[in-house]
Amino acid sequence: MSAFSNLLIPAVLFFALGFIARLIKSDLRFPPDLAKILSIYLLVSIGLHGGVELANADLGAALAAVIWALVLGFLLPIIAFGLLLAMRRVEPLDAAAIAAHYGSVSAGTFLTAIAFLSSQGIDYERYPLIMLAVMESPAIVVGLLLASWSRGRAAKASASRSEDTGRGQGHLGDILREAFTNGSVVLLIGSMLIGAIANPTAMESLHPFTTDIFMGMLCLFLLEMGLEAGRRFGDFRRVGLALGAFGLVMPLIGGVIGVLVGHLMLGFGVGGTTLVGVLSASASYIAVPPAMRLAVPEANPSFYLTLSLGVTFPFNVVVGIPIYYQMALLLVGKA
Amino acid sequence: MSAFSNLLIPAVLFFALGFIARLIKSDLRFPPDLAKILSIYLLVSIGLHGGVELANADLGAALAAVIWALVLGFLLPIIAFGLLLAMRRVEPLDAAAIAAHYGSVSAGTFLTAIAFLSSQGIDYERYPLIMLAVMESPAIVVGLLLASWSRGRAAKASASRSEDTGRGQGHLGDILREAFTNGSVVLLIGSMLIGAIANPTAMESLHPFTTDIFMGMLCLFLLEMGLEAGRRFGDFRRVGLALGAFGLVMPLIGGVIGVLVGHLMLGFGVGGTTLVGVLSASASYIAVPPAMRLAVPEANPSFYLTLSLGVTFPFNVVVGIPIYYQMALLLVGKA
Amino acid sequence: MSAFSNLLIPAVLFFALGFIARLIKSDLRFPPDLAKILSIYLLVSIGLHGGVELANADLGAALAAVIWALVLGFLLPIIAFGLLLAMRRVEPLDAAAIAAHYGSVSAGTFLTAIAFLSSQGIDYERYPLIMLAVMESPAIVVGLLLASWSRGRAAKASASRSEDTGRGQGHLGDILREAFTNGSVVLLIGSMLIGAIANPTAMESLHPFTTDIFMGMLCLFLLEMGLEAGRRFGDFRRVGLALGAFGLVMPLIGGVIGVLVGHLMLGFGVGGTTLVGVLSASASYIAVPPAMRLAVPEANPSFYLTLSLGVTFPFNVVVGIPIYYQMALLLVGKA
Amino acid sequence: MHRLVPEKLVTVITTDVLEHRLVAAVRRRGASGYTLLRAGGAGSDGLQSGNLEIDTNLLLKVILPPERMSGLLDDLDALIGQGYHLTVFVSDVSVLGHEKFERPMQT
Amino acid sequence: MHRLVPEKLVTVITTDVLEHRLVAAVRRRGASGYTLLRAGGAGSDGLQSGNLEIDTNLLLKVILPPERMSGLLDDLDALIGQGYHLTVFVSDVSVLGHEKFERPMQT
Amino acid sequence: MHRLVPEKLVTVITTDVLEHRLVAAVRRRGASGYTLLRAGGAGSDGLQSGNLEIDTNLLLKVILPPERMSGLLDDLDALIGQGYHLTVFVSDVSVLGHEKFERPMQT
Ligand SMILES: Nc1ncnc2c1ncn2[C@@H]1O[C@H](COP(=O)(O)O)[C@@H](O)[C@H]1O
Ligand SMILES: Nc1ncnc2c1ncn2[C@@H]1O[C@H](COP(=O)(O)O)[C@@H](O)[C@H]1O
Ligand SMILES: Nc1ncnc2c1ncn2[C@@H]1O[C@H](COP(=O)(O)O)[C@@H](O)[C@H]1O
Ligand code: NA
Ligand code: NA
Ligand code: NA
Repeated sequence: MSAFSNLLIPAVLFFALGFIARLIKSDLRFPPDLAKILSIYLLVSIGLHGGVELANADLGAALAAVIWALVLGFLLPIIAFGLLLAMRRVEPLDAAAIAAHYGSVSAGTFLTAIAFLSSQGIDYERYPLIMLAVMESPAIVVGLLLASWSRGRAAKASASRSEDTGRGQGHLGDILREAFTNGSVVLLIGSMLIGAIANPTAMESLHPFTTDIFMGMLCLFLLEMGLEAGRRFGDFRRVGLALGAFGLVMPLIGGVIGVLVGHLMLGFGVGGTTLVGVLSASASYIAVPPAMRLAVPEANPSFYLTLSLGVTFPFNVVVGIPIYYQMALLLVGKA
Repeated sequence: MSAFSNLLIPAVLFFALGFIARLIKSDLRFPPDLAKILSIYLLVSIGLHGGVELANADLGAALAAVIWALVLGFLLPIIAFGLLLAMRRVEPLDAAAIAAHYGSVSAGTFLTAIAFLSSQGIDYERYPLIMLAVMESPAIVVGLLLASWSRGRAAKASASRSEDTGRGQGHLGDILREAFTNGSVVLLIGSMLIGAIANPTAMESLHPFTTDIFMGMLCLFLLEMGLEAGRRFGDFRRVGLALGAFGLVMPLIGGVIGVLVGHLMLGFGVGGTTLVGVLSASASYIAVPPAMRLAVPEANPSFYLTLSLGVTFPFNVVVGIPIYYQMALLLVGKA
Repeated sequence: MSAFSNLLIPAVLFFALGFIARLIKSDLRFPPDLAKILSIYLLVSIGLHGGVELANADLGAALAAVIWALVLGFLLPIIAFGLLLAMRRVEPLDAAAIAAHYGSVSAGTFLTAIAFLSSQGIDYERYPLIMLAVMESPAIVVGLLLASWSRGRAAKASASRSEDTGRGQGHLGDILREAFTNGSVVLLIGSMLIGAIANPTAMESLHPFTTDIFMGMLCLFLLEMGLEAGRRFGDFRRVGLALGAFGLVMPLIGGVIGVLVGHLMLGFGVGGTTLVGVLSASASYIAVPPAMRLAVPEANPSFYLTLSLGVTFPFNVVVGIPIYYQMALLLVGKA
Repeated sequence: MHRLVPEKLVTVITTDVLEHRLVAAVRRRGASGYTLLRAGGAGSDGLQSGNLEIDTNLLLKVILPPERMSGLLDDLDALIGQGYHLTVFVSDVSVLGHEKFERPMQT
Repeated sequence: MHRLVPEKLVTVITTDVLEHRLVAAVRRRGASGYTLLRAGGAGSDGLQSGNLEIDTNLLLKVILPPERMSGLLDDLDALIGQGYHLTVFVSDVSVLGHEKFERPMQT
Repeated sequence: MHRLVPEKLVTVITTDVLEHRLVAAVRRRGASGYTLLRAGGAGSDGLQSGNLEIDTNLLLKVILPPERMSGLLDDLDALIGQGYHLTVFVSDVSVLGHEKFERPMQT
């Protein structure tokens, strides 16, 4: 029932429209800048929103959320990496790059989840918003460590090409700095700070911009994401069935872990628990891909972009969110 | 009186501003993506709007509107083609390409007409919105048939270059598919479906985006269209006076036919009748030009773009709409 | 106190965010078209706003505002030019180009000042809006005259390269026309006219677009300006300390003159007086740079862009506005 | 300079309506990749302001081994024969790492 | 390969403020068309981030018969002489359907 | 034609994530400037639609005196050696006002 009503959320329907447009080979396309503009708008708006609400938040609870966000950000990529190595379908460096994506988060999925909760009339805690900001980057660090470990092993295996080991390391400091000064991280955290410290009357004058037109902007964004997902979906075959399955199983694993953390560790209600599930289940397509392109150039971007954008994102938006919600309902036990 | 007050509608004034800016050779220009963004916004918004209202529409009346839209979409290009052949100023293939434009519609003109009706406090039926979506593509098919017929005749005349006949036909299926999966058609019909099936509370949350800021977006769009029309207007000379006159006469013919269909066949009131007049009178500059570029490459785009954007669009926006409204008034007979 | 609360205006905070993002070398960047789109939006919105209010304005007062705007536009560049020549750090042609920028205005600074006044709950006269439109261009004319004078002097000094004197003059008419048909001038004045003559009910339907979402758009614009200012700030060294100091002193001189004109000549209250101070203090980065690129190609754009965008704009937004406000308070004498 | 290997660069400028067909031809002819840019311009086909969906040009660049170029030019010639307006030119370039240009894109 | 005819390609990179003048020169010199792209960059004129109306570059490409090139270069030289910052270079290209490059644009 | 001087034009096409590194290399190697364009495309690195921040290409053009080119190519080679996907090619061009290409950018 709720899975069905999820499909009646305009944002999800626009995602489907974009996806279908690509399947029927429509020439519908967005001008290159539009998706970038929409994502700037969305990050600024959720940042401001989060900031206002968190200004009045409980410091202890906020701290707990930050710590658990870090734990998830470090833990999830390691699970993903183990799974991928066990599957033996991709090189270790590819596995490291893919793993990093699953430790980070997707703002688009998170926002769709919020639209889903609102349409169900379910309230949610605001702390997941900080977690969204916090979880963008740590997984990048884990990805780098995993890549570095993989390179070390490869170098041992073929001690001849020792030059290899030095590859990504000369710039490690650079890359870490880049992970934490990534545009979307700066935009999200910066807007949050602004929302927290700015003059409240002035903040109110931003309401029509950040809130009233928000859903419409999200719809356009998901329309474009549908187009992109549709485009990537064609690469599914190339990625292979096994790897494709990883793109479906990993979010479920993440979702379960997230829901458990959300309720048992952070004590959230159904709404907040669902959101932590969604954060853990979602895979980044904003902050992590460029970081991996820079830091693990040996990994094939087709793998991680297809998985994150073409498989996991559509899965979460259409099927995953209602599932994590059902899990949260079960766990919190208040229907 | 009403012609004058038409000129006091901000959207029309912005059109004039763009036109004048070009005439005085201002360096005012829009970044390339803005017009594309605005047209995506407008199509999505009118689609959603239409969908919501049509979800509650009378099926029989809706069907009648669809059928008459098809009739107009097939009839008008044939009239236009005949007229153009009779004028003997352009090659038959050019005539076919131009004719297709006049069987299709201009969303910008339609929206200006709605702004005009609203400013006059006149209510209108919602069925013309479906007609807008339906009429985008059929004229393309007629254009292709006319082009194919012209090629056949040319081939008979000079039987030597028989290769010619095969030209556009190898891809006919492709081109038809492209006509009906054209980006703007998919966007408009997709948004309509979404508006019709989406959760009504969720749809309400889109209201500020799709409705409140709509007029402003339309103003910016018409400003850009004014710039483009002004740019094309200079090509008027090149097109020739006779062809230019066609760009003024054809919308009047279309307007009369549309108004008759709107009232006599569909039984609309003054508002709806005006809108059907506007649909028939307007010429496409979104879906048809790329289709003709693909399918009738022998035709000169300067002809159809200058006529559609540089002559008929300004004529309709500034003079035509009040005329069709007066005709509707006369016909419906309720001042 | 007020200087501090200025820093709590979201728009100013977003400016700081952009600036800091650049300092910490974040890869945050705007798609190229976004800044252009935002500036089109802002000019149209303030134009419409101004037009509506000025339709009901007192003609005498409006005329006085126009005349004093012209006086400031002619006077300020001459002061700036004298100062720069006295400093002997740049060539006369560079001095002419820089001077022109200080006689013109910055819409971004002006809007930040309005946000500042609103956040303080201070009312202001609407006439400075006309002054904003009027002051865009005249300084360009003065800049051209100063450049021409400099070229004449240089030619006399080295009578050998007489060809030099003819440089910018062949196109003087062209350049003047371009100054007054500059895109931003046409947009601002055109929107003002539309706001003044358009149907009032129709204008009301534009309110959500031009007013409700305005502050948010301004925030995004200032975020981008912060990025650009941060980028230019690095060129500060190259420009030299002395020239940098000019970028701080000149707005203070302009501010004092503007505040005096605003209260003593135009009889404005604290709000209006502050705004005239801001207009005089601010330096153009929209209309003047392209005009100087065209008309004084010998001048180095790094100088005027760094000064205007990298020094004076941040100074005014963060420190200058509260200072001019304090000066207005002192002068008008009503705390 | 021994690492620079001569190769052919084919550039096509035309309306972006043809994007799918051009990319399909490039893939079919075994190029290792292609690069697309949006452009404006003017020619026998009139002005392309680049502002509307309907008057934007694309500029396509393809580097490919000389022996595959001829096939691609055939395709482009065929399009021109059908009446499409294409500006096509070939330049001599020297590439770094020429092996990569030998490997066709996966499809 | 007999269908490829050698021609000259002139490329100009400069601030987009000069667009009208460059296009006017290209038309005057009888080119059959031109192609315009927006660009960023840096040079003696400082950084052009491409983000603001005031610091965007344009890149203009014109193919024209060698005998008309000289006139266009004169115009570009004149602009440089007036102090404008232009990056201009000429490349040898081989065009498909060279006749089209002989026909000046209509004005 | 005496005013046209032969020079080398290096073109690099790659993901725009590398922008900072490429520009740094260009500056270090003493080029007088550079030009940057946004692009889409496809290659061994997969499809770059140009629509998302994460799959946009850049096209970098640098004209520089032949004796400085080698150093720049070394840097580009090093990046390729590290696993980055770069399409690099060099063309012969003739520039107007060649002195300007001798003067490195100020840093
Ligand atoms: N002589 C030329 N030099 C550079 N680009 C050209 C030239 N002629 C045509 N073009 C480009 O090719 C497109 C198609 O030209 P055409 O085939 O003449 O309609 C034009 O829109 C221009 O962008
Ligand atoms: N050496 C170069 N290589 C490539 N592009 C250049 C070079 N020098 C300058 N440019 C381009 O030409 C524009 C004007 O350069 P300039 O004339 O040096 O100010 C710059 O903004 C760059 O886009
Ligand atoms: N053969 C080619 N011709 C033109 N551009 C190419 C070619 N191969 C690759 N590219 C461009 O270079 C980028 C990187 O290619 P690659 O190194 O193959 O991943 C691609 O996204 C294309 O834009
Ligand atoms: Na995750
Ligand atoms: Na019609
Ligand atoms: Na000023």
